[in-house]
Amino acid sequence: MTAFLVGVAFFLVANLAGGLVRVIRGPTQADRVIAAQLFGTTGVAILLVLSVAADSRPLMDTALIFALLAVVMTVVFVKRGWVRAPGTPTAPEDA
Amino acid sequence: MMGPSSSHGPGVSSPSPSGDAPTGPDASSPSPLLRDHGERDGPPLLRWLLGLFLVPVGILLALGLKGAAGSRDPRIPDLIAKHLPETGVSNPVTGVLLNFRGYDTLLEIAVLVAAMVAVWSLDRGQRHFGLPASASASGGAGGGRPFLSAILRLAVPTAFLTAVYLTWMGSSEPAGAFQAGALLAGAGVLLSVAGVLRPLTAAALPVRIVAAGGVAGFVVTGIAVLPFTGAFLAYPEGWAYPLILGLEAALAVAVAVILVELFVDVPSIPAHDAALDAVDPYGDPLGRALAPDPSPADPEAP
Amino acid sequence: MTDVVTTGLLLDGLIALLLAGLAFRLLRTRDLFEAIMLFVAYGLTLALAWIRVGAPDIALAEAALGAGVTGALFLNAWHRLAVRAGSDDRLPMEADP
Amino acid sequence: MTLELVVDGLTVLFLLTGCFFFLAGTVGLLRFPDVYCRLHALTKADSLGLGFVVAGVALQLRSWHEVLLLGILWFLVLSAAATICYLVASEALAQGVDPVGSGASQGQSGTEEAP
Repeated sequence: MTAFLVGVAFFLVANLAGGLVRVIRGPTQADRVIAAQLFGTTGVAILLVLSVAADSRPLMDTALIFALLAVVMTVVFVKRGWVRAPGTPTAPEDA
Repeated sequence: MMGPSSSHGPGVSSPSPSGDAPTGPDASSPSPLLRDHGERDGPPLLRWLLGLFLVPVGILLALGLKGAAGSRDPRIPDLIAKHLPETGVSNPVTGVLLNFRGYDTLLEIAVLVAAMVAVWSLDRGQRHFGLPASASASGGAGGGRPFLSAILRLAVPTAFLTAVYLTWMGSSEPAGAFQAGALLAGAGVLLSVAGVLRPLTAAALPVRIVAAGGVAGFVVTGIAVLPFTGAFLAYPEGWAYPLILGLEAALAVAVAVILVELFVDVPSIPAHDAALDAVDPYGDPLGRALAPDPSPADPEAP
Repeated sequence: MTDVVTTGLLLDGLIALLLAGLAFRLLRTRDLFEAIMLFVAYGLTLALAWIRVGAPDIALAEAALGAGVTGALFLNAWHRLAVRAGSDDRLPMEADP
Repeated sequence: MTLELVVDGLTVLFLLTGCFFFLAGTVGLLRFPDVYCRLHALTKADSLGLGFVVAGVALQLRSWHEVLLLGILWFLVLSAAATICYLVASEALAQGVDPVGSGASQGQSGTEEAP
């Protein structure tokens, strides 16, 4: 069972690596921020799975903090991340 | 839903054909920091030499790290385990940080206070309390306000509860004041960025008291136990647990306040104030912040 | 039992690779906003790494401070730079030749 | 004994389903054409995947406190996802990011200005 749980965690980390591509490619800032958000959501899942695998309660608290901070990050982005500068890319380009 | 888009009009949605998209926006970006094209890089030869130089440095570091990993004193874990009951807590990390090595934590919080004072010295004393008029211009809060306040109502109390829980559990589980303080600061940042709460400037006495409270609590406790135990920060028997818990609570609040103070300039960002730029930036900003605000109720920045 | 060890090693290796990739891209990119987002992702991944080496307190601190508060601080500074760049002001660093 | 086996089996099932939705979310994030579609991938698929993971994990817990904590956690993530999706999408629209199908994908963007 533990091996299976760690395997699930492995799969989810591999998922994160996939999401990394979207952080790098963008093209808009919103794309990057939702990809970073993916790190938060998937991180919560990974921590929960690992907390059962390691039978460790503090990991669950860490998961709660991940969830809370994902909110902080994104709200800060929505309020601060957009700038109407002439250089801001606005159109979605085909990825 | 359609509010934000209609208020800005179609002119904002600058159409850019996908052909020039990768290079077009870059070319017009005036700030070298936001996106540069490498004009400020050194000559290629120099960069290659630097890279070559870094290879032996990396190898040296790796070797040093390998050596350091083995040289840890093997008696330390046993020593900690043996004396843990005396610390009044059951989490070895908290025991070390707040009992065996209390002065270490004292210096940590002192560094944070120093950082906060440094940020205060950069604050140009612009104080428009309340929500800046231009906040919605950059954040588009008009459309999202009910949603934003809903998530604030959910996340902020949860963060607060979790912070209390983390402080409380710090004595027995891996958690503690710094983590709780950081989480509390996250809630504070959320509130200040959303425009609900304005971080108080250096002028606010309560902020000064709370921020200094962490250091002060440590020093006062450390000196107060001197007559009983004869050593700085050596807690008397039986008093360790309540003292540590009290110090942790003061630390958590102090860390949170200090971290939120790093955002002291947040609400004034969109309202870039040319008049303040004209003021000599090296001339006693704290003193100016202490002086009465010339127009405290004026929400509009020039 | 060895199953668990092998899978755990695979997981650790993948996290290490992800960290190295994130760090490399973070240093190489010329887009400041992308760098900030990578920094946040790096902080969250590093918290996972701390969990794997059995240091949940540091993982907690890394997630809360490294990813949350520092990321917000960077975004804030980025916003300030971008607003100034968008206006006609010269940047502070360009003021003196 | 058999009960434990059933519970373990359910956990495996839930976790695998959760993994599937996470995979779907990542594939959507990578393959969907614009921000608005990608928001669906992130907020719907991942939230559902997390729900399955929470269910699978909750079956393995021994105390009700922890199950309650997990429930709160999932609720928080769900509400955060809903809010974030709305905020990001409305901001993107306000910033002039054209949704696919509104003209941008038909060769030209900004159909309003086209004669």
